[in-house]
Amino acid sequence: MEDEVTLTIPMHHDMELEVTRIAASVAEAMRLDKDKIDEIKLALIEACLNAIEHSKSEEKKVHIKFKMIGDRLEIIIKDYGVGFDPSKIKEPKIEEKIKSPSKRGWGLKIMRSLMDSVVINSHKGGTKIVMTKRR
Amino acid sequence: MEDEVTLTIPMHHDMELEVTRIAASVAEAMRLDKDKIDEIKLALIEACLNAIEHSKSEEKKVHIKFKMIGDRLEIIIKDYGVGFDPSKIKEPKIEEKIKSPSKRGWGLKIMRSLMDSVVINSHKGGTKIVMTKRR
Amino acid sequence: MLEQELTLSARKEDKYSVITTEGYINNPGGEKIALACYQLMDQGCKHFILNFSQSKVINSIGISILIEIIEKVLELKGSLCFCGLTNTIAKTFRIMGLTQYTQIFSTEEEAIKALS
Amino acid sequence: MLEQELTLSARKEDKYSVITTEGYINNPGGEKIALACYQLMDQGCKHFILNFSQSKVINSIGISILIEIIEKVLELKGSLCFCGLTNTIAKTFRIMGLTQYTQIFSTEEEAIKALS
Ligand SMILES: Nc1ncnc2c1ncn2[C@@H]1O[C@H](COP(=O)(O)OP(=O)(O)O)[C@@H](O)[C@H]1O
Ligand SMILES: Nc1ncnc2c1ncn2[C@@H]1O[C@H](COP(=O)(O)OP(=O)(O)O)[C@@H](O)[C@H]1O
Repeated sequence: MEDEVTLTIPMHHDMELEVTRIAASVAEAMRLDKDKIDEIKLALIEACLNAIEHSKSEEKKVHIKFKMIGDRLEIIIKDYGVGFDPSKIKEPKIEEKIKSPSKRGWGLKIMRSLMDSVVINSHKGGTKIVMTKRR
Repeated sequence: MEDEVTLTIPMHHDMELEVTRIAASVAEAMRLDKDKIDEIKLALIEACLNAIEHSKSEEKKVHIKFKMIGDRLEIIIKDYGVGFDPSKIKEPKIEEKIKSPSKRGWGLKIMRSLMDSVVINSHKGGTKIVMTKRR
Repeated sequence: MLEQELTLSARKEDKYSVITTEGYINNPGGEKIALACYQLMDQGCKHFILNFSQSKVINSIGISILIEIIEKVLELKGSLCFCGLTNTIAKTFRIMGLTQYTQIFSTEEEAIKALS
Repeated sequence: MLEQELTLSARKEDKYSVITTEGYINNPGGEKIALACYQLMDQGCKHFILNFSQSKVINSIGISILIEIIEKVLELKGSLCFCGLTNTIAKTFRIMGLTQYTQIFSTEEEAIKALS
């Protein structure tokens, strides 16, 4: 059985929480355990926040698709913004951040650590992130 | 401020509950009170169930849009199914239903009673229902 | 959602039975309630209290099954009442006219008192 | 969501202060925590227990404000520890390396015991 739920939200802060509710409810239907659901929620918050904060999308929307593929949940987060080059993003180190004036830059690391896989596809027309988590 | 959240769900029973979660969270953000949120949820369940049960849509999807327009929440439920003629639907009466073999036929009445307004637009290409509720 | 699947417990007293549900009163949920009622009717029960305090969500398919149960109860010259309804479910039952045939009480205690 | 907006309460003891939050630790949530900590620092407090048992959701912006607080606490040669974290928040703090500078306790009691 393959099932899809899609969701489009305006780019406002705290809209990322709406997305986590749908995520939780899809993941519960797939019988993922509580901790995995929490991990998905946090990874998804980060992906949405990045679209909201960095994409400069003119339509000001984030598009999210949840695909239930057997025991695997695939989540696609898309914006039609300016894009970025993930290979240029430096891995954050706490030893440096604690002394640096900018403490930010953890979103991608959190996503990658909490999900089973994260694939980023970004170019001038926008950014697409595909994240997966198995039951 | 006008804000939109859109959601597409596969036509499965119980998917209507996913929709009510997003509805609740949008309505909470708009500070509608608990009873109004419950009323919206039930009306929305009925609209989604109708699309799932009656539309015979080939794409097997229900499209829902939440529009937050000031203190008014507008919800649009759309399917690309066979459509129906709302003027041909008889108002259900409990006195008749209690003796009749078919007890069904309450969905539209419930929607109309619980929401501030319900507009049905249906033709051979599908059905679009616009429901509103004010804070 | 799986977590919402209806479960119920039935308690048969001398004069009445109480059915307490938890979860979504949809098609399968309604069928479970009907089955429980019909089994109690077979055991001679005529008066039913449906306690929905743990069922916050219902749909019109579930309600139409409740109407079926009401029909059967009326045939037996019994009675059926509800308690623990959310405001919205109570309002919906009133709009539909279910209150012509059934009573709505706030609590199970009040329902029992009315039946005793 | 409005209902998620962070609220907090602070309790100053002789040796340490406890800040208990409720709600989303996002940008404004993190700023509220920082403000509370800095006010306590002005009153001479150096040791902080952040009780997040009522905060189930966090984001990386909120966490980066926590790192700011940790930096200030280290400058004061004080300490900061967390308690009541969800498994996922604890895991995230570990992944980020926050545990090099702070300790994580299950409960507030354990945190207090470790500070006394
Ligand atoms: N959707 C996006 N659109 C444009 N740029 C992005 C997007 N997501 C991430 N980025 C870029 O990648 C950087 C690192 O993101 P992240 O690790 O989440 O940390 P932070 O958001 O705190 O900067 C961002 O600062 C931004 O430059
Ligand atoms: N989205 C839809 N597509 C096609 N037909 C519909 C749709 N919604 C409602 N209908 C028609 O309207 C009738 C009445 O609907 P309703 O009042 O919800 O009661 P019920 O669903 O129990 O029949 C349905 O039986 C169906 O024929």
